[in-house]
Amino acid sequence: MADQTMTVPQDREALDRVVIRFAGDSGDGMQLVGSRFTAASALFGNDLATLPNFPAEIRAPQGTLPGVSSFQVHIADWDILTPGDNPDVLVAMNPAALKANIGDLRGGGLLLVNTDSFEERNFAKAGYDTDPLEDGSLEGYHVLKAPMEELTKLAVADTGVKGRATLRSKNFFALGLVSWMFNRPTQPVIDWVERKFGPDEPVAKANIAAFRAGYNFGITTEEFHHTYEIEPATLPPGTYTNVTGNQALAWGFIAGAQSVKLPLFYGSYPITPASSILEELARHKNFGVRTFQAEDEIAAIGIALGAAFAGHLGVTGTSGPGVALKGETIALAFQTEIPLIIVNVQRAGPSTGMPTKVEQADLLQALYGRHGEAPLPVVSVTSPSDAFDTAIEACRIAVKYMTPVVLLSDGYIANSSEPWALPDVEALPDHSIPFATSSNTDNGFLPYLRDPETLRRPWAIPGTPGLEHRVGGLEHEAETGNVSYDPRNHEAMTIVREEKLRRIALDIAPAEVHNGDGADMVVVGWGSTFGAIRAGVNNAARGGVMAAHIHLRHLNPLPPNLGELLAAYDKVLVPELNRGQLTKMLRAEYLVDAIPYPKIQGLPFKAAEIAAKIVELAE
Amino acid sequence: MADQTMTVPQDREALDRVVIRFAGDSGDGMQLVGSRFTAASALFGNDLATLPNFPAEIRAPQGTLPGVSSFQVHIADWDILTPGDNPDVLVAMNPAALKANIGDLRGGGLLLVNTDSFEERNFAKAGYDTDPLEDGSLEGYHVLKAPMEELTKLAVADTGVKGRATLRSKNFFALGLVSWMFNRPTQPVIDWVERKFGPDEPVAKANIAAFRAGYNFGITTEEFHHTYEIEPATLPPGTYTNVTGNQALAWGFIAGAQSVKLPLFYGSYPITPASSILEELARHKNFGVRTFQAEDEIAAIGIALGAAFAGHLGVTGTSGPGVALKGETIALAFQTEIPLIIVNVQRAGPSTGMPTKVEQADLLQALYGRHGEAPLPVVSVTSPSDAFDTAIEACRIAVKYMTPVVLLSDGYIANSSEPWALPDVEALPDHSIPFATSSNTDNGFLPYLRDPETLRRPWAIPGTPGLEHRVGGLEHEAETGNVSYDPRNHEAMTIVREEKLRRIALDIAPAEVHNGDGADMVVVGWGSTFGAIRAGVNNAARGGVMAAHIHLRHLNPLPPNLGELLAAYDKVLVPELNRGQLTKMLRAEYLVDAIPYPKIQGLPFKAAEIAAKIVELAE
Amino acid sequence: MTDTPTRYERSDFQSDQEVRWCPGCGDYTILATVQNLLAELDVDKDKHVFVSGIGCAARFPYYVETYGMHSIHGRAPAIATGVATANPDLTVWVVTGDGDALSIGGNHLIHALRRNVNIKILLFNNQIYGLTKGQYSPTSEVGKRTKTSPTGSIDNPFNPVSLALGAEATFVARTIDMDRTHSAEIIRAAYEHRGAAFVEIYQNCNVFNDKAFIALTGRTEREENRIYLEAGRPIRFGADNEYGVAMGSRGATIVKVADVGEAALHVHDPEVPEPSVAFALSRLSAGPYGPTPIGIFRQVEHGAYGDLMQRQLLDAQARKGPGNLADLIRSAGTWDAG
Amino acid sequence: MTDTPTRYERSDFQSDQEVRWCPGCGDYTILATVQNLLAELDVDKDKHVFVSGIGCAARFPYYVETYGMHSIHGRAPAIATGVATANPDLTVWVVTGDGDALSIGGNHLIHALRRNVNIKILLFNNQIYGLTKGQYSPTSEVGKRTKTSPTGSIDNPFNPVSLALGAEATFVARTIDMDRTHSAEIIRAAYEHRGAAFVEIYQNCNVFNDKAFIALTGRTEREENRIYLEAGRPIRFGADNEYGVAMGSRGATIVKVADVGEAALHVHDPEVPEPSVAFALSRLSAGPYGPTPIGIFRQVEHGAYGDLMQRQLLDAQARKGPGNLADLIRSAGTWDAG
Ligand SMILES: Cc1ncc(C[n+]2csc(CCOP(=O)(O)OP(=O)(O)O)c2C)c(N)n1
Ligand SMILES: Cc1ncc(C[n+]2csc(CCOP(=O)(O)OP(=O)(O)O)c2C)c(N)n1
Ligand code: SF4
Ligand code: SF4
Ligand SMILES: [Mg+2]
Ligand SMILES: [Mg+2]
Repeated sequence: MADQTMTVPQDREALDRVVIRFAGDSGDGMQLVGSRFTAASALFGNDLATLPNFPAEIRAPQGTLPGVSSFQVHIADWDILTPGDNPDVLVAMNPAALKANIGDLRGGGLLLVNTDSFEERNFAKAGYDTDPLEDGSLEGYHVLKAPMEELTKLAVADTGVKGRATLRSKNFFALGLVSWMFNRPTQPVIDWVERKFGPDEPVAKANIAAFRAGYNFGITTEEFHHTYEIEPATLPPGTYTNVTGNQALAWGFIAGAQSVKLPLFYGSYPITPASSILEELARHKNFGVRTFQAEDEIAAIGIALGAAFAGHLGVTGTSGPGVALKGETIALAFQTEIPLIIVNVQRAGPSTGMPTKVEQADLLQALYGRHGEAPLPVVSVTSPSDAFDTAIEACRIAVKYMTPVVLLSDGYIANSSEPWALPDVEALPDHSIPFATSSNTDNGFLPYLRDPETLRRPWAIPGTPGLEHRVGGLEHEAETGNVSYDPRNHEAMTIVREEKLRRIALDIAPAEVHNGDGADMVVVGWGSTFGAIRAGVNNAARGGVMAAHIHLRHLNPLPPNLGELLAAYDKVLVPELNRGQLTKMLRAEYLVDAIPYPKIQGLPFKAAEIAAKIVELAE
Repeated sequence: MADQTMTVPQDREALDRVVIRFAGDSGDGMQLVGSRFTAASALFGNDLATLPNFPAEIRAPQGTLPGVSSFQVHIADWDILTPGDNPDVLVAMNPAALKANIGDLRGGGLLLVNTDSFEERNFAKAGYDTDPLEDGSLEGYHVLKAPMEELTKLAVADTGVKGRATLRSKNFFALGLVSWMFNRPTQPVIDWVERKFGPDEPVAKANIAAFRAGYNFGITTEEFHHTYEIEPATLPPGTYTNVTGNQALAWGFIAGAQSVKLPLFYGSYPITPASSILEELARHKNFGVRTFQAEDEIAAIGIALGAAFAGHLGVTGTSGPGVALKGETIALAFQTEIPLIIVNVQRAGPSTGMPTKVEQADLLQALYGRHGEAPLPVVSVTSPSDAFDTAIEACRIAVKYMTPVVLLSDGYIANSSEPWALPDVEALPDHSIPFATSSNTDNGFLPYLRDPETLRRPWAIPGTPGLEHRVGGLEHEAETGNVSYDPRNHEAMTIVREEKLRRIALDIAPAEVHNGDGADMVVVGWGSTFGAIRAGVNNAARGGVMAAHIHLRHLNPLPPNLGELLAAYDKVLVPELNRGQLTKMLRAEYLVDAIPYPKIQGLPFKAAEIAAKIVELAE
Repeated sequence: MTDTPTRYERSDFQSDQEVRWCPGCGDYTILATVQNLLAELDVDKDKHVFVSGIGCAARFPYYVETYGMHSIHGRAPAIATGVATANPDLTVWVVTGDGDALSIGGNHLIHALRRNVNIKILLFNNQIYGLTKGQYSPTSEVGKRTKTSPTGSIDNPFNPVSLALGAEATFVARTIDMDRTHSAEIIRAAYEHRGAAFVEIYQNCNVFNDKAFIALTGRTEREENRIYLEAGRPIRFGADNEYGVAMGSRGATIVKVADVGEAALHVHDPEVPEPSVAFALSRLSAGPYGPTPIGIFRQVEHGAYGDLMQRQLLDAQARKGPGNLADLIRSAGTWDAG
Repeated sequence: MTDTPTRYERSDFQSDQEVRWCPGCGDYTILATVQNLLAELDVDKDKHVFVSGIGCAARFPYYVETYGMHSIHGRAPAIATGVATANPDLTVWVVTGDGDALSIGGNHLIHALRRNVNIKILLFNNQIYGLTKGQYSPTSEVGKRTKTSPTGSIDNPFNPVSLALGAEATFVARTIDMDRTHSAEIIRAAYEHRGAAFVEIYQNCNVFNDKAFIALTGRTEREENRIYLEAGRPIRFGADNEYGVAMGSRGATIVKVADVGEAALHVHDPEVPEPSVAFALSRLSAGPYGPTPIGIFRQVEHGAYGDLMQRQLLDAQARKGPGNLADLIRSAGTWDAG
C-alpha cells in the first residue's frame, strides 16, 4: 500500500489511509497518547491497527536510544490488516526518538518534532554529533517544528500543576496538535482524561489544557495550515471495540469457561509478554474467575492441573521459557487425560532472548517439548481479536476430548490492537459435557472407558459418590486405569492417545484458500503473520502476481484437507518468524517441497516483504 | 536365527549358539547368577549378549508375577548382535517365573524347574489353578526337574549358614547345574564368590557348596546325562571384558575428560535407568571426578553448567522426565555457548510411563524440547560398549565447538552387556583446546569473537587475569557479547549458532552402508536397535532378501552423505522404538517417503521382527 | 463435611489394588493407621483426595479407595494446592517422601506452607531414596554411605520440622510409623487443622535404611529418647521421666529434673502465635539419633488459602454483581459501523 | 586469594556497560557499596564471579568488571554452586531478588544454604517484582494491592531470615541499601565467612514499591525502628535507646529498658551454634513495618561444601593413587581372544 501515500501537502487533503508513529522517551507517555488517538479514531469510525513498541524490560536512562518508546497506529477508511509497514507521520519528542525511528519514516513523510528537547545534552545521549534539525540530514522529509515544552508550560500555568510536573503534559500537547491535523474529534480525549483523573484534579486540567493548546497551535500557526481528512471506514455493520490480543484472550477464556459451563481457574507466574493475561483475569473475580500467582511455572501448571482434576477449567499461561519448565507436567496432564490449556505468548528466544520482541519459534516445542509420545492439540491466534475465538476453541477441544491443549500467541498479538466486531455473547455455543455421576458399567466405574466416537474418557470429579478412582503418570490399563506394564497394553494406549488427534481432525474447520484461482503458488502461514501475509498477497495480486493464502489456526492436528490443497500448487511458500518450523512439519507430513521464508529479527513481517518475496519467487 | 536351534537332545551335543534365561523371584538372585554365568562364558571365550529384566521400580510381593526377575544371556561361537529373541533354555525358580516366561521359550526348548517351589500356595500367587508340571500344559517342552531347595539345604548343611538363610544359595545350585550342562568352567565362579564374600565366610562356603552340588547333581542324575558344547568364538584378537552400557558410558566420560584434558564434573539427580552412571562415577574420585547429587534435575544441570563455566567438563545425566525439566537451562547453555553434555537414558514414557522399560521416544524432545531456535548436536549410543566411544565423541564436539551436546542412550543399553575389546587408553586422541589466556584483540577480550572455521567462541575461565567478562541468556552482540536488541544482530546470531551445526557436519564420520550391494531397500536405524536391525538384515539376506543397513550415531547434524545414500534405494524402512520420530526427520530433511516401523511395547526389537518386516516389505 | 455422618469400616478405604511395598516396610503400618482413621472421620469418602508425587511412599493413593492422583516427582504440594483452592469442601491429603518433598519438591512445599493451603501433608521420612534403590536423601545424616556417596555424604541434612517452621507453617508435627496410636492422634489433629498441616512421619525402610529410627523404636532405647510433646504439660522424658526440657535465653535445653526441679521445665503450648519456641524444640535433635521430640510443635489458627480466595470472589460479586460478559467486552468503549 | 595483595579503585570494578536501572533505584546504592568493597578486598578481580538470575537486581553482574553470568530466573544459586564446587579458590557471589530467590528459586536457595556452599548470596528484597512491572512477591505484605492482586494479596509472606535459618544457613544477616556503612560491613562479613552467606538487603523500588522501607529509612522513623544487632552487646534501640530485647521462654520480646533494667536485656551472640536464638530475633518483625533487627543473626563455622568435596578427592587419591584408566576398564575381569 506504500504506493497510495500522501504527496506534498495542500490544504485539507483527503486520504484513504495514514500511518502515524508517536515516539518519545519511555517517560513521555507515548503509549498513552497513541492509544488515545486510536480510541478517538475508532469512535470516529476508522478502521485501524496498532503496534506498540516498548523498550526492553529494564528502564533505560532518559533520553537514550534504549529508552525510546513508540506507538504506531494505522488508520484508514477501508478494511486494513496491519499496523502499516512505514509510518507516513512521525512524532519525535526528543533526539533519541528521532534517531531510533527516522529510518522507518517513508520518503517525503511528515516529521513533527518537539524542538525544546533538541539541545546538546540530548544529542549526546542519542549519539548525534550535530543537530539533526540543522545538519540537513532531514532533507527529503517534511519537517514541522513546535516548542512543545515551552508551550505546554504556558498552557498549564494556572491549572495548579507546578514545577517539573508541568512538563508531564507535553504528550497531550502533541496529541492535540496531531488531532487537529487529522481532524480527530476532541471530546473523547477530554472525556477520558476527566474519567481517568477526576474532572477537578489539577493533572486532569493540565492535560486538557495542553491538549487544547496543541489543537489551537495547529489552528493558529502558519506552518500547520494543512490538515487531512480520513473518512470513516465502511466496516461490516456491527458494534466495535478496540481490543489488544491479551485482553481478547483473557475475555475469550471467560467466554470459553461459560461455553463449557465450568469455573475458570488460571494458574500463572508473571512473565513478559504474558503477564497482562493474569492481570486482566485477576480483575474479574465477580465472574467466578480464580487467578493464582504461583511460585513458578511448574507450580502454576501443577495448580491448574489440580484445579482441573477438581472440575475447573484449568488454564496456565506463560511464554517460551515458562513452557520449557512445564514439559513434565504437560506430559502428566496428557497421560492422565485431564483437560488443561497451556498458553504460550511467544517472545524472541532462545533462553531469555529478547523478552519484549515477537517470535514464532516455539512451535516445535509445543509439538515435541516433552519426553515420550505425547501428541497434543495445538491452536494458534492469528490477530488480536481472533484471540477471543481461539480461546473458546481451545476450551472446546480440551473438554470434549479430555486433553491438554497448547494455545500459541505471541508478543505482537499480545500488545497490538484492532477493531473487533463484538460477538453476541448471549448466544455463546454450548460446548459443555456433564461430569460422570454414576458408574459406566454394571461392575463399577471405569475411568478410562472411552467414548467410541471421540475416545474421550469420562470425567468424574472428587466429591462424586461412588466414582472414587485414581489417576497417575504411570502407564495404565485400558478402561480400568490400573497400573500396567503389559507390552501390548502400552502400545495400544499409546496408539489410542494418538488416535484422539485423528478424531479431532474430523472435528475442526477445514483449511480455507484465499485468492486461490489462477495462482500456482500458495503462501502458508500461522499465527500473527496473518495480516502481513494477507496484505502482501493482496498487494502482489494488485501487481498482477497471483498467490493463494492458507492460514492455519490448527497446527495439530492439521486440517485433513490441507495436503490435498497444497498439492494443487507448484510452489509452497511458508513465511514464519522463526527458521522454518511449520516448513519442516509440512515437508514431513506431505512430502511437499515447502520453501521457508524465515524472519527472525524480533519484528513482525511487513506486507511489502511478503509481496516482494512472492514476486521474487514467481519469477 | 530361530531356525538353527537344538533338536531333541543327544549326549554331548555341539551348538553354535544358545539363549538361556534365568527366571525367579526378585529375591532369588537371578541377576547375580546370570551375570556369573555370563562372566564364566566370557572368560571361556564365547561371544555373548545379555538382557536383564527387572520388575517395575516398586518391590512386589514374593512369588507374584510382578515380582519376577529374569536375566537372559545369549552365548555363541561366532559374532552375535543381540541377547536372542526367544530363549532355548529357561530356568524357572518358581511358578510365577514359569508363568511370566514360558511364553517366550521356543517350542521344544529346555525347561529347568525348581520343583520345591511348585506347591499350592505359589500356584495361587502366580495365578495357576492347577500344577503346570502336572496339567500337561508344558507338553512341547523338554522339562527337567530338580528339588533345588531340598538339595541346597543338604549341601550347605555344615557351612555354618542356618535356617532360612540356607535357601539363599539355591540360585548357585541352579548356576552349578546349568554350568555343568553347558560345560562352563567352574573356577571363575568359585574365585568370584571368595573374592566377593571372603573365602572363610559361611555365606561364601554355602554358595560354593550349593554351586558344586548343582554341578554334581548334573553329573550324577540320570535325567541330566545330556550336555552341550559351545566352542569359544573367534572374536577379533584382543583383550575383552564384559561391560554394561551405563558402566561403559561412565568410563567413557572419564576417558573423554582425559581426551579434552579437563576435570570431569557430573551433576545429576537419581532416576531410573540413569542412576547407575552417577553411582559408578561416584566411585572414582581418585580420577579427579566430581559427582554432585543435586536437589533436582534443574539444579543438576545448573550445577554442571556452573562447573563448565568454571572450566570443568560439565556433564548432567538423567532420563526423559528429567530432560523435560532441563529444557530452559539447556537453552541457556546454548545461548551462552558453554560446553555441556546432557545424557538421556531413555525409558518408556510419556510421564512416569514404564520406568524400567526401554523406549526411543525422546529423540524429537532432544531436538526441539526448548523454546526459541536452539539447535544442538545430538549423538546416540548403539550398543553397551559403544557408549564408551560415543561419550568421547560427545566430549570432543562439546569442547571443540563450545556447545551443549545431547547424548541419547536407553534403558536396554544401560543394563545389558556385551564383550568389549578393550581400547588402548594410553593412546586416547587429544581433543583438548587450551583456554584463552590473553586478549584476542588489541582493544581487549571479545568473548564472542569466533574461530572462522569452527565458529567456536574462546573459552576464558574465571581466574584468568585480564579476561573478565559476562555471559548471559539475553541476546547479545556478535563479538562483544554485550546485550543487544538489534533486529539484524539477532538474526545474524541465530544464523551463526545454526551454522555451527553445519560446520560440525563436516567434522563427523559419514554414514556407512552395510550389506548395500544388490539391495533396493535400506533400513535406517539409530541407537540401541543396532543389534536387532543388523541381525535382522543378515537373517533376511540369508533368506535371499537383500536390504541395506545404515545406522546413525549422529542425529544432529545428520551425516552430510546421508541424503545421497538414501536416494539410491526405492524403499527406506525406519524401525524405531517410538511412533516414527527419525522417520519424520528424514522425510522433512530429504523428502524421501521413509516408512516407519514403530514398536512401542517397552521391549527391544527382535531380529526376527526386523527380518520379517523386511521380507514383507520386499514382496 | 456432611450433615449425615456416615460410618465406615477400614475396608471401605481399601482399594482393589494389591499393596506392593517390600515386606516389612513401615509404609504398611502408616497405610493401616490412615485407613482406620478415615473410617472414623465424619467425612464422605468421595470428599477425600490423596495426591502424591513419586516414590515408594507416593504409591499410597493407589491403595486408598478415595479420589487420588499419583502425579510426578515433587509436584504433589502444587497439584494439591490446585485441588484445595478450586474446591474448599474437599479434604486434600499429600503423601510424600523425604526426597519427593524436600529434594525436588522443596519449593512447592514451603510455598504451600506459607500460603496455608488447606492440605494435610504426610511426609514419610525414611532418610533414603527408596524407590530408586538407596541413594542418600536431604534428611540422610552427614557421612552416610550410599551408592551415590560411597565415601560418605557431605550434605548437611534438613531438619524438616525446622524448615517447615521457617516457612511459616501453621501446623507442624512429628510422629513414628510404628507408634500407631500416636500417629493416628497426630494425623487426626492435622485433619482437624484448617490450613496447611505438616506431619513428619519417621518411616522405616527395612531394605535400604533399616533401623534408622532404632533410637526411637528400639525396645530399650525408645523410653530414653522419645520426648512426647503434650499441650499444657511440662516436657519430661526418659526411662523414669528423669529428664525434662527447659526453655532459656539460649533456646531449649535438656535438663535433669532432679537438678532444676519440675517448676523449671517448659510447659508445652503449641498454640503460641510466635513460632520461636516450637523452633527451639525442633532443635533438640538434629535427627532420630538421640532424645527427639514427638508430637505437635505448632498449631495456630490462620485463614486457609482456599477460603480466603473464595471470600474474595464472593466479595467481588457482592460489590459488582455477577460478571456480565456483554458488558465486559464493551468496557473499553464501542462504536457502531454500517 | 592471592599472596601479593592488589590494590584497586572502585573504577576497576566498573564495567563499560551503561547502568540501566530507574533513576533513584536502590540498586545503584548497593552497586556502589559492593564495587567499593571489592576494591578494598585482598582478592584479584579475576577471582570474583558474580552469578545472577533474572530481575532488575539480576542485572548486577553486567556492571561489575569481574567474571559473571546473568543466567535464568531462579537458578543462580544452583549455577553458583557449580562454580564454587568446581573451583574453591574463587569468590562466588549470587545477586538475586525476592522473586528470583524466594519464588522460583526457593528450592535452590534452601539447598545451597543447607549444603553450606561457599557462595555469598545478596538478596535485594524490594518486596515486589520490579522487572515485570509490579506484581506482588513472596515478601509482599498480606493485603498488598498490585496488578495481580487488585483486591489485595492473600499470601502470607516469607520472612527471609527465618526461612534461611530454618534451612540450616550458617551465616544470615540483614541490611539496608541506603545505609552504606552498615551494608558494606555486613557484606564484608559475608565475604569473610567460608560457606554459604545469606544477606537480605532491603532495597527500595521507587517505581513500583516506593517507601516500602520507610519505617527503617525515614528520617524520623529510623531511630525508633532499627534494632542493630551487635555481637557482645545487649540489644537496645529506640530514639533514646529506651527499648531493648529480652529473650525468654516465649521467644524474643521487646521491652522498655526502664521496666526491666539493662541486665535483663539479651546480649547478642551470632556465634551460638544453636540457631534458635537467631530465629527468635528474626521473629521480632514480620517485615520492615516496625522495630526490625538489622545486622548479623547467625555466623557459625562449618565445613564448606566445595572444600569437603575437594578433600574427598584428595583422600581417594591418597588411598587408591591417581586413577588409572587402563586398570579401570579391566577391573571387571578380562579374557583374550585370537
Ligand atoms: C523428575 C524425576 N526425577 C527423578 C525421578 C526418580 N525418583 C523417583 S522417586 C525418587 C526419590 C524417592 O525417595 P523418597 O521421595 O524419599 O521416597 P521413598 O521412595 O523413599 O518413599 C526419585 C529420585 C523421577 N521419578 N522423576
Ligand atoms: C522462567 C521465567 N519465568 C518468569 C520470568 C519473568 N520474570 C523475570 S524477573 C521476574 C521477577 C522479578 O522480581 P525479583 O526477583 O524480585 O527482582 P526485581 O526485578 O524486583 O529486582 C520475573 C517473574 C522469567 N524471566 N523467566
Ligand atoms: S524400598 Fe524401602 S521404603 Fe520402599 S517399599 Fe521397600 S522398604 Fe519400603
Ligand atoms: S523497577 Fe524498581 S527495582 Fe527495577 S530498576 Fe526500577 S526502581 Fe529499580
Ligand atoms: Mg525416602
Ligand atoms: Mg523484587
